[in-house]
Amino acid sequence: MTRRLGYAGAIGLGFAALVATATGCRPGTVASQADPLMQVFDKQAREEGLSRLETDGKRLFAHYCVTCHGETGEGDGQNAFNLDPKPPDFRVSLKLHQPAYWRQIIEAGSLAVGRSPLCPPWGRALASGDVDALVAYVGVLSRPASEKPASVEPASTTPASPAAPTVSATSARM
Amino acid sequence: MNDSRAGRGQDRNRDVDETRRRLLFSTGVTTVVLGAVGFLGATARFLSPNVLYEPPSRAPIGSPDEFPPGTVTFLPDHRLFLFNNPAGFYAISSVCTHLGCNVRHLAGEGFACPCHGSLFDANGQVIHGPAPQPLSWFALSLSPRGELVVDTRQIVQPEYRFRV
Amino acid sequence: MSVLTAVGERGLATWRAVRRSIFRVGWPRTDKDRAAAMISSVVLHVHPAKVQRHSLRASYTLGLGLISFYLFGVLIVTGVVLMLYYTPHPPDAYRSMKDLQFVVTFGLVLRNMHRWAAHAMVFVVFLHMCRVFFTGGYKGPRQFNWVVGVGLLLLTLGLSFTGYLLPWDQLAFWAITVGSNIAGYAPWLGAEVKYLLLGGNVIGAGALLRFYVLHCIILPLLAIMLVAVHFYRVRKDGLSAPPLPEPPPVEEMVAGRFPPSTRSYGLMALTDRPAQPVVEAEPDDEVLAWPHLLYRELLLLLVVLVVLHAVALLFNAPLEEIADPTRTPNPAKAPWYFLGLQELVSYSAFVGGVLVPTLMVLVLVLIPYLDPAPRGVGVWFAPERSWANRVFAALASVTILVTLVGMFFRGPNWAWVWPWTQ
Amino acid sequence: MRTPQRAAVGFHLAFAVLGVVFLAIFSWVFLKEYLTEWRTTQAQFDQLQRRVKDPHALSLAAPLGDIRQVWLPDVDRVDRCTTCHLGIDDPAFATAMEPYTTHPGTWLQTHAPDRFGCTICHGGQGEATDFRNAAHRPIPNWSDPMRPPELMEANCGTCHRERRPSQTFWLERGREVIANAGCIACHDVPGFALDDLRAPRLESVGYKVRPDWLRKWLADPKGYLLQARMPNFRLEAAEIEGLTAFLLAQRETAPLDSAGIDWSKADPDRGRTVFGEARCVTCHTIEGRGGTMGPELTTVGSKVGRDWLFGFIKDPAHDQPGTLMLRYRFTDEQIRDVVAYLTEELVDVETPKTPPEVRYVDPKLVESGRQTFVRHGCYSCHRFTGMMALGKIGPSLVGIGDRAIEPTDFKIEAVVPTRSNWLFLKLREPDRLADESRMPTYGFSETDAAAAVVALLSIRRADLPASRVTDQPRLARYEPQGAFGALVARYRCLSCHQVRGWGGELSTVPFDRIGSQLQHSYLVSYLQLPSAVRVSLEERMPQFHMTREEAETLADYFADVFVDDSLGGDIQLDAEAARRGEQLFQTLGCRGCHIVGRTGGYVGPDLSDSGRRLKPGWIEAWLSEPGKWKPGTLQPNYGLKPEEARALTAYLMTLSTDRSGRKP
Repeated sequence: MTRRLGYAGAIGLGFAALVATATGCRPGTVASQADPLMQVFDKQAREEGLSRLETDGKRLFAHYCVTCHGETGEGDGQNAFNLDPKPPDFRVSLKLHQPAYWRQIIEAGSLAVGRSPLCPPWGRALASGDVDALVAYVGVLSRPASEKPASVEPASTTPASPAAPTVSATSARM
Repeated sequence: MNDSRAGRGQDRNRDVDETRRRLLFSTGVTTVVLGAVGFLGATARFLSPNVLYEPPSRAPIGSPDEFPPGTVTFLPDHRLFLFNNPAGFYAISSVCTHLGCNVRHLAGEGFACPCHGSLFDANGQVIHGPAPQPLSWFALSLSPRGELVVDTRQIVQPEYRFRV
Repeated sequence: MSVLTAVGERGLATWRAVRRSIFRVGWPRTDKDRAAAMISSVVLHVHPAKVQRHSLRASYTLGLGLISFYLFGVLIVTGVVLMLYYTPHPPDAYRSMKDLQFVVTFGLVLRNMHRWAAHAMVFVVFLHMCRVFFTGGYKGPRQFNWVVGVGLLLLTLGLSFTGYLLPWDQLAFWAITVGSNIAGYAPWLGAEVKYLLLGGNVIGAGALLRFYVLHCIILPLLAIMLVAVHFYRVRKDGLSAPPLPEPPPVEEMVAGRFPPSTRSYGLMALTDRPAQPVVEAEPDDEVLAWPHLLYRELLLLLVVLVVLHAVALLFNAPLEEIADPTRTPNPAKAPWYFLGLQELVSYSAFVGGVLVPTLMVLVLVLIPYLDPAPRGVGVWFAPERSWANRVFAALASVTILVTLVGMFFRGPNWAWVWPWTQ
Repeated sequence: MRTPQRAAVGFHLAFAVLGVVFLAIFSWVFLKEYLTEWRTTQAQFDQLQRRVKDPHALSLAAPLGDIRQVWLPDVDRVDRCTTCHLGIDDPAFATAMEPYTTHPGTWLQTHAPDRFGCTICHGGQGEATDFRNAAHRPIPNWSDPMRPPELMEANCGTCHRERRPSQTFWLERGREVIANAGCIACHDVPGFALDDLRAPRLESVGYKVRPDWLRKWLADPKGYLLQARMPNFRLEAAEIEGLTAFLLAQRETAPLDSAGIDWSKADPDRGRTVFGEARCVTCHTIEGRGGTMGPELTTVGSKVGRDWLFGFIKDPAHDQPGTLMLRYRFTDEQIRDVVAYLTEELVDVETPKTPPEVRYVDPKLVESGRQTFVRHGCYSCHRFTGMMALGKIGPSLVGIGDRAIEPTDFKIEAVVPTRSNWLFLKLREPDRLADESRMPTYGFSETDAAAAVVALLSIRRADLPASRVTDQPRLARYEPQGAFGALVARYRCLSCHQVRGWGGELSTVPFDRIGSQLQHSYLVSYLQLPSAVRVSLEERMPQFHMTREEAETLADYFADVFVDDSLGGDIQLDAEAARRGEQLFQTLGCRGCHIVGRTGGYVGPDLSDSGRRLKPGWIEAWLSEPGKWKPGTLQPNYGLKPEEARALTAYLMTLSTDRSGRKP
């Protein structure tokens, strides 16, 4: 009697072993898989290295500002040689002031801060979000590619008080 | 002699055996009872839903100019009447405080409940019938996108007027 | 003081009267009480007052019938509770599954228990059938009970099959598509049955509703009724046990000596017999059901609950994407217990879909009538029934093997694949 | 020995042990339920909230301890993300760490969470209440894990179906790529129409092209011209022979006869000046310079026959009815010289001057060419008579954003089996996919292909209710009739200009209100002899050699029909205002962008002649609110007061180059 029970036990164990091996061997993790599309996006993001706000700023800068200020903001735009005074080189000029000063120029025009009237006011044409984007992107331009994003050091000179521009000064230059 | 000692030994064994038996049995029973109570508690907790698929109590009901001045609009899915008179907007619930039927608005006079005949005046106060309390008024506000928002959980006094 | 004690006594008396009215036999202290307690209780009278010691031994019955009953009980409880959150309309069905998984308190545990209990029940019922066969339980007075058992097996498969569709995810949808198409192969009424089963030609809202009603009302009711018959039979035919050394001739029944207890006591109320059992009674191969049988049942229940809870906590029931009739997963497999059939169907539709299932059911039903000789009852693999055992063992192993192949050795396009390479 | 009627102690022991184990496991169930991830997250948030917020704000804060849900029945979504992301629309948590930080940017103002939820943009599993199941990272059995910002733009595209949705770099670019590549020809692509398609009719190409050019072109279009719109069909040599024979046999309408032309007198130099004056470079590219609306002409001499070219320039619509090219009013001599210039100067040095002589063409070859033409679906772009009824050769792309991808769809090598990868490889390297691809190779750049994938992913199967979808308005076709219509058809004005959005995109001057902007007399002279108003632009108004009557018909129609009453008003312009205007002109630095006289910037139009060119009503309206008339214009809004605008208008009206062309 016990011998027969042995048979049943053997069969049962055999099946159990078969099931265990089959379920046990789940496939290991697949070799690292390529993701071609994400590589394109990462490459694009790395090349640009811009945040979303700065990318919007770049799009707006290309539309409104590049003709005078140039692609890299050095003031070498297509229309720059017609202008007197020439547009400043951002990598130098922007370091002297706070972003709030840049924002004031963008919104109220360069005339409002006592500089030449050649950079018109964009405050009414652009939404506040767009101005933020432009300020952010201009910040990027003020840092040459080599330099790591420098924290904006406090400006030495206080921004010039927006005194009413005297007519004679500008007409003489014209 | 031996028997007695053995006998007494057996008696002591039997007593020890008895207490151990009773102790184990009672632990078993208590755990099972606790398990059963736990299960009933769990089932009760399981039955009360954690999320509701119902329209939220705070919801936009449309922009102010959808409700021209001097009109009364019944909003079925929020179950309220929206009034726009010179003093401003105000919303009165259409749920009868007696047994929850939708009251009808009688132009100019007030509200009448079709189920058990409760009558309310223009401000929702009970005039006649079984309704225990007046109709409730809901707070109104303006969403950043310029839409009127009603909050059916925030009850306000009948003097409430919301000016846009 | 006396008022208090008086009130106390009356209170106690009424309490005792109330309790007595509920439990006719209090906590049994004497053998007679133990036997009376068994007979008088509506639940417990399923068991005879005294039971063969042999049939109590775990190695004999392995408690499989009882386990499947417990699983059935758990399924009913968790099933009813889950019904409160389930809507049998396709998009909402899947949403209620997600709600159960993420939002409903204890929802996930209950769903897991329901799922794993269902799978376990199908397997345990199969093992129980094998055990009954190998111990000759189908012989003698128990032939019809075996047939009822086969009925219960089919009902279990039906319950599991209909329940498989309810989550309405890809796994469910395509498993049932495959399963119902297998049914479609049956000649004459196959297509008709499939049409009625699905409430149409394709699995849609109609099919889900029909499966829901079958799964929650029709099949469980049938199952409960058959279980009742099954228990009644077990109670009347007595638990199968090996024959005693010298079975007394039948005509001696009247002489007041009770026959060897291959049968249990009749239902006639216990006459007031002497405290000591009848001297000529057989050597003590019988014990009172209370507490021995009940204790074993209680422990087994606890074991089942513990194991089930543990499994429900450790492993989540699968829930794939929502059913998409346009996209067939590769491979689309029927529920695991039908994979044997699907494997056969992949060889030849008629053989796998029609011939084998009908033959299996027929053979199963007719077994007790094909092999009526009352030999070798109550002993595992009794030599007297060696041929029957060998045939049945062969059939069972083939079924298990084919199911395992279907489960693990079939990959995309139903092609052969070694599981470890998957 | 009587069997003991009492159960053995072993049972009691087992009973007790099992009871305890059962209780332990049962309490584990409770624990697992009450120590869920989101409860601990909310507890941490509570501590953070107490630190960040003042007591008053705290009292207003919503109670914690339960699951928060946004239910959107119209798009059948349930989002429970805010159960953990508790500070998402609360500015107080701008600097808090994840998951409590406020949502960046202004997105939540335009997409309020209670109306949009989160997964409608981000993807992921909204129903989940724990990190892993919410599919922050891909998980099995959920096909829409959370998306990186670039792929999120595809979700923008599902609702924003206009061609250029704002702030979506990849989606906008992708839709442009799809429009230019002409996918609509072979596939049903929702949101794109057949008239985006530009491909020449081939019914009489037999007269046009030389066989040697045709073979080279069919073999590798982009080899001949990098920006070619035609993809490479990877044709075998036999197919190319067949197609060449079939195409050269197409001689349905003969070109206008040039028999009477005396080619010996043709002078390429005079041809070059006529070519320059006609501003052909506005639409055609030569050595990389010029517009891309027309075919590239660097080596046109070794591509087309001289007689065909003469007939085409004489009347382009005769050979290509739907062409965008206008019909100049050249004399035959002028055409002869231009053709001479084209066929002698603009040639490919290597190819022989005279095309190989085609002696006998085997009809079987022509028939096999026709079958190749049909098999590859060439009729999809090159609409061919007799093949109009044939269906689209490619599968419909409706619901491509929901297409299910199995790992078996990729060849064995390891690529993450996502839908976006499958689409990307389909466009870039179809041979890395399992099923053989019949799609021709378009040679998309990596970024173009990625952008196209984003645009394709935005096309979902489930149709959204109208309240959820924004789309650009259906442009009304504008086909003028009568004399004006004939002129517009002849000179193809709508190839560059637009009327209420309908037309080309080359010119920045729509006709909508041209009658109220430009003076009639200026229009008449300008149409006959256009002078560069914007010096810096490459694309300028071509010289049509239009007759005066034609110019006047056009100018009259403009003056009568394309007017805007709000600009009408006659304005008194006195010298005093003009003086103040001139002073304002200086202070505002208008000369930085506009030329007045000889100096000034190139950004805006030349104002030296605005007195004779513009109407005062328009100048004043334009200066006060440029953005209103032309959104996105570079003309700044100085916030001029009405009298300042009036003064500037007065000053500008004084500026004019009198008859002798002398500048002030």
